[in-house]
Amino acid sequence: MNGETIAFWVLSLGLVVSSIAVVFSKRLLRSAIFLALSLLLTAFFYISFGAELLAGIQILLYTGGVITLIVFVILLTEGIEMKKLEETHRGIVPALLASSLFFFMLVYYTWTSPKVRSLAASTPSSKFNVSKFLSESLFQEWVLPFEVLSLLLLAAIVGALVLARRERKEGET
Amino acid sequence: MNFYSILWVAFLVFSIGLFGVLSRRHLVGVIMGIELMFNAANLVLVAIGWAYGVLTGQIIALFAIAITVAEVAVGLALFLLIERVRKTVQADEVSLMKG
Amino acid sequence: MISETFPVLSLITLSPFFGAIILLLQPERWYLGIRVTALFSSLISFLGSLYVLVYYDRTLGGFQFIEYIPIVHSLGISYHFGADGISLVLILLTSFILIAGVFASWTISFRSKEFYVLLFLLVTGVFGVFVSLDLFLFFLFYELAVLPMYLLIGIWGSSTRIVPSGPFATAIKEMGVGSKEYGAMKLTLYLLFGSAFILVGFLGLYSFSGLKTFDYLALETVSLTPSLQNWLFLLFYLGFGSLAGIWPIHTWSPDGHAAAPTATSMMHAGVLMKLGAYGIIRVGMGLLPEAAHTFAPVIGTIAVINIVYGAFGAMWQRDLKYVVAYSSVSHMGIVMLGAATLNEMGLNGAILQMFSHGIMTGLLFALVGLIYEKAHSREILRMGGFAKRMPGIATFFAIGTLTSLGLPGLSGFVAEVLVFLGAWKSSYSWWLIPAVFGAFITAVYVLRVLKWIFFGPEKKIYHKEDFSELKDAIGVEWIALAILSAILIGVGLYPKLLLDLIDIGVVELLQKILT
Amino acid sequence: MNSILLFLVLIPPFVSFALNGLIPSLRKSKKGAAGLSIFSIFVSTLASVLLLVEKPEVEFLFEWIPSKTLSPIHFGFFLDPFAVVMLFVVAVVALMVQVYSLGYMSEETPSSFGRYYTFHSLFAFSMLGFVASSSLLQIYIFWELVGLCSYLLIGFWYHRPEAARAAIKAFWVTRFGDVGFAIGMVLLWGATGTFLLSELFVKAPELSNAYLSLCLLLIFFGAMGKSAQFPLHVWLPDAMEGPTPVSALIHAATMVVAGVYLVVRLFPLFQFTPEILSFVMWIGSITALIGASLALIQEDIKRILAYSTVSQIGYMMAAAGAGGKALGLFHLFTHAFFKALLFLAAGSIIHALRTNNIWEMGKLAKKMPQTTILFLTGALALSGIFPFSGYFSKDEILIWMHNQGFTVPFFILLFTAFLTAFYMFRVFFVVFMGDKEAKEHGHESPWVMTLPMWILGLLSLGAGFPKETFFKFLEYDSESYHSYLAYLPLTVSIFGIGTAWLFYHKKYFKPSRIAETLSPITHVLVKKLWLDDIYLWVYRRVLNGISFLCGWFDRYIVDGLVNAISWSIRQTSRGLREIQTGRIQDYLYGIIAAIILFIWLTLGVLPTRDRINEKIENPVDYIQAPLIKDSKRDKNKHD
Repeated sequence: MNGETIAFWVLSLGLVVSSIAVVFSKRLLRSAIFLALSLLLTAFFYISFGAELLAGIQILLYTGGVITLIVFVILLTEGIEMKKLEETHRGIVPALLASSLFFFMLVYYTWTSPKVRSLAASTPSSKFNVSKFLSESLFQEWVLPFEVLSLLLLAAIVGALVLARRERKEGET
Repeated sequence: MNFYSILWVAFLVFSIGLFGVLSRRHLVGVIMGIELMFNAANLVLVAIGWAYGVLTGQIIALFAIAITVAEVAVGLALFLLIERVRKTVQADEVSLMKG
Repeated sequence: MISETFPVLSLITLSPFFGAIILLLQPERWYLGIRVTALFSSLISFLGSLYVLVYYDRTLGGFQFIEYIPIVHSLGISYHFGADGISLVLILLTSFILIAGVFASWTISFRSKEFYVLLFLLVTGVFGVFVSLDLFLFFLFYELAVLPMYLLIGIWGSSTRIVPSGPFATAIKEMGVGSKEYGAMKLTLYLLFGSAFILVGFLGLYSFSGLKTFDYLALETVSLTPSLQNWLFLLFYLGFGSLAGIWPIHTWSPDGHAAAPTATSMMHAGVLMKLGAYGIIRVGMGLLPEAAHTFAPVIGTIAVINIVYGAFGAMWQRDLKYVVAYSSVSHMGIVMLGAATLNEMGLNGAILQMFSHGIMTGLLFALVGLIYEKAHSREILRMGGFAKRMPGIATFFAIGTLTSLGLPGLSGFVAEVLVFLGAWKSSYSWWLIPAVFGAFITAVYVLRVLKWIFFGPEKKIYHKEDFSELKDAIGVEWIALAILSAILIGVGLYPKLLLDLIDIGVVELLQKILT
Repeated sequence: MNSILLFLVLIPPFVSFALNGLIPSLRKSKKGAAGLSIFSIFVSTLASVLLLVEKPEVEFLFEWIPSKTLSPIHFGFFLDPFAVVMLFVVAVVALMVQVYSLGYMSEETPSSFGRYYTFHSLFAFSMLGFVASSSLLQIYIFWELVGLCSYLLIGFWYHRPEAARAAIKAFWVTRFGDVGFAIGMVLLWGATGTFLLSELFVKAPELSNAYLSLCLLLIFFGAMGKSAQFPLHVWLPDAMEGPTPVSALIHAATMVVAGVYLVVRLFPLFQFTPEILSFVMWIGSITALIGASLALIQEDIKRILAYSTVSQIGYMMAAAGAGGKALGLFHLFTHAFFKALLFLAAGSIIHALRTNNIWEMGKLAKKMPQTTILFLTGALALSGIFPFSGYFSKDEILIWMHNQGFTVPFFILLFTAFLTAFYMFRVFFVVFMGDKEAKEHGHESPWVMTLPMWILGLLSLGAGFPKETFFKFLEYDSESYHSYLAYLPLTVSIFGIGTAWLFYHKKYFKPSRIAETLSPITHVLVKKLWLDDIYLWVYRRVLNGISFLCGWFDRYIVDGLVNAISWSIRQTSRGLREIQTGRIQDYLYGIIAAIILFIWLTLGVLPTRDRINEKIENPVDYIQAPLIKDSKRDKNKHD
């Protein structure tokens, strides 16, 4: 058991525990914080896979942007409903059953798949600098999806604006 | 760092997110569950890319993150709209799709 | 004389379609404009059908006025039109009913533009089916003819009340039997049910023939194995039969016809039911001759059931539209019986009966519409002595009912006699006896209805002091009645006019079936 | 030339019908409609007289229904002496009746007056066409058309419920007979392939006797309906609801005897089937007796005459059935005149007194002398008193029956002759000599009514004399016989008249006491042999019952089943709809289930697993990304 493995297990444990905390904590703000934590831990995983760029983006976009958004929304609406929501979950048992069934199915098929087995057998070295290749391929081969994605983002921004905009009532200037 | 174990951790996170989506009553809670699921999926993508030694996994994960951001933005906007129009933030009270 | 290559069949078929488009461009408030447009485009079809009737080369026979434009090479779909003796007569029937229908709905005031548009779409479909020589096109037009009916009945129809009873009373009550929505939905579902069978049959023909074509003339040359033919024929029989109102899948017809507005029930009972019979004869018998032989006893026996059962069913009805609708079921039985005889007399009779019954039901439904418009009732027993107030309507009604019971001098007689002769000449001579008996039952109920409505003293219970509402038909309403009655009498006096044409088609068809 | 004459007979009434029918203004002008109609039938009468003189054999055909594989059906006309005589009778009586109607119907409104003459023209055309028809199908066509006219004219006063009912009854009963006719006709066609009489006569002997018998029996069934033979005679008395001239023309002189004419016309076929002929004779004899008996107890003058018609047609049928077709036609010929005369005279009385009941009439001999004389003429002719025409024809029939050895029918008919004389003179004595004062003041009819009656009176007086000529015209050898028999019918008739005189004039006996003595028979007669009740029962219970069954079955079982199926589908879908709660999370379960199923299918069940894995083995082909080993990627390598 080397240091890498220990680090991996610690990270994994943190990820799982924080995820559980996300879905179970009664206060949404706390959930949001735990979500941020789990996203951050994922970024560490990325680094361990040698995807530094991705990890950076994860931290910047996710942990920075998304969580901020969520927190804002929670704060905006907290006064309205939070107190009414005594019970934060509904139908825990079927949800638990369904999600665990899903989990075990995934585990079963990955375990039995010979392809995964062969992949697991040939674990390559994780140490290589990919950021350059990544940027190159992103702007050459994947440029069309990239641009489409930018369009999508634009649409999302506009859409979010339109949706969240308060309708101006008559007589209101 | 076993390939299997990384997969299974991701699956576990995914299932936890799924559980959140299925059981959370607050809409923001549901959105957070979705985030967890996305995150787990990204993790698997990167892991498989890593196992193959190709960059595609990372690229797709990159796109996925961007899409997630868009989704969260729209989703939260919708949440605000629902909260304003329907005066509720509970997922189980929004039942417009009932036939 | 128009040149040889002039696409006259396309003109006939598409004239209502373009008429519908022009109608769509007009504003609703152009009362006269809408009607004149409708009349004009139906007149074009009518003149076209007269033209083909006159210039059809009787010595040559076969399909003429062929138009052929391939559409999809790889699937063997083409725009292929052509007409022989049988389809010519039915085209003529359609254009007559169309003109009469335009006149009969002249006074419709609620959304008349949309009404005409849908009616014309329907008619385009009907014309298309009669002239199509490509099965794909055939099916396309067939569907086009079936679907507008839903809207026509659902929007402009009228409801009636059916007392729920019997073992399925709950179901009958809860389904809302008798309402116009029910009638429309039932009709549409039945006919779509039928067309599903037809589609499967067409695809079967397409794939089993091995020709990769939907062309009728090409498929004619293929001879399939007997068992295959039987299965396909069964599909066509069920599919087209649901439209032709064969027993026991006829129950959409009374409900649908009773709910439909005047021009629609004219068009539907007059022409659309004939599509079914035409389909069985043209596609079923024309393409699957051996199966026609195998199935002839079944078709004929069910047709005989139709005749007698429909007549008795009509006798029980007390709603005028239902009486006419059930008589249609009975008369379609005569058509199918004629088809099942598989000999010249019988088939001639079947086609002539299609024509005659189409005109006759058109007339009767037009009259029922008029009576309903004036008396605001369709319940026979609440009427009485109308002949005094509306002698003209009474006369035309008498002509219609007398055709229905097969009075000589009117076209129904010739058709019925031909079918009777054919039935006796066929392999199952006993068909003759119930068929003739059915004609007698028709006389019983039809004359009874005539008596109840028009004869006897005027019933005061119903229209109280206000007799002024009961007026005879006026103005434009006469035209439809006069046209249709004139045809009935004309064909009845000298049937050779049409029979010459029909005979050409029938003999060719029989040559295929009998060899 | 001869076919032109024939068309001169046939076309004018049709033209009159068409013009009157199509031009409302003509129809509604009283004089125009009647004038046109009478003129046309007058032309027909002249032409038919010319035909009688010419005695032609005309056959004229044109194709009506084409056929390639079977023989086409022709439409055309065919005249033989029988037809020529019949044409004459029809035309003359029709002319007389139409003239008479000018007076009788004068109170009608213009439109219904025009309608009356339109129908009359149609009737004249169809009846003449029927007589001249060359094929069985054509006979059937005109047969139905005269039936239609009868229906229309019985129901002429359609606002009277009785008239409407009687009209419909007449049509139904005759149509019921026509079911037999139609089937028989088709059967005959099926065996011979032709409808043409001339060809049928040639081909008939080739048919098997049983088959031909069946066909003819069925055809005769039609004749029974039309000619009001027992047991289908019930419509004729009710048909008296129509205007009296109509009864005179259609229900006495012409249409009802069409059945007799049919038997005569088809005699070349009937002669091969002696069984059917004797059936015809028996039916005729029974009808004669029943008709006469029923006439005894009627009180309505027209109904008496109607039953008398039934009875007399029975004579004709019996004669035809016994093989004496010329005798049948001869009786038809004379009967047409005197029965029309009787009806017109009755109409004259009804017109004056506004009642049909003989007990409300009386002392008319003084008030209506012309009518009295004419009625007496008719009654004497009907009773068969020398020298009136009925004597000759009835005598011939009775003697023929005797000579042919049909003893029982002979006695039946002889007894009927007695009854005939009795009931006719019962009417005569009650109506004209009776002492009861009528409510309305009787008066003689205008000349347009009396003139036709006088002509018919002369004809009924004289029509019997040219007996020999008549038979020669029909190419029939009348036998000479002089025995006690020749006087027997006359004696019987005179005896009948005498009895009536004793009963109703001198009142030596009370008829009611006789009726009481014979109460079972009287009861049967009052009930009209329960035939009406039976038919009503069949109509009400059987036909309506079946129709109820069919209609109910259709609505509630066949359609009910359809509704039940659709209803159960709807109920099921309603239950299923509960699944759709509207909560997104609940739908997610469905999505999860679908994903699990999908994964299970692709990876677990379906045999695609190995194929997928195999393809992923080589990632370069599959995912276009640079391999780590090949760090410097050449873009153009794959191009």
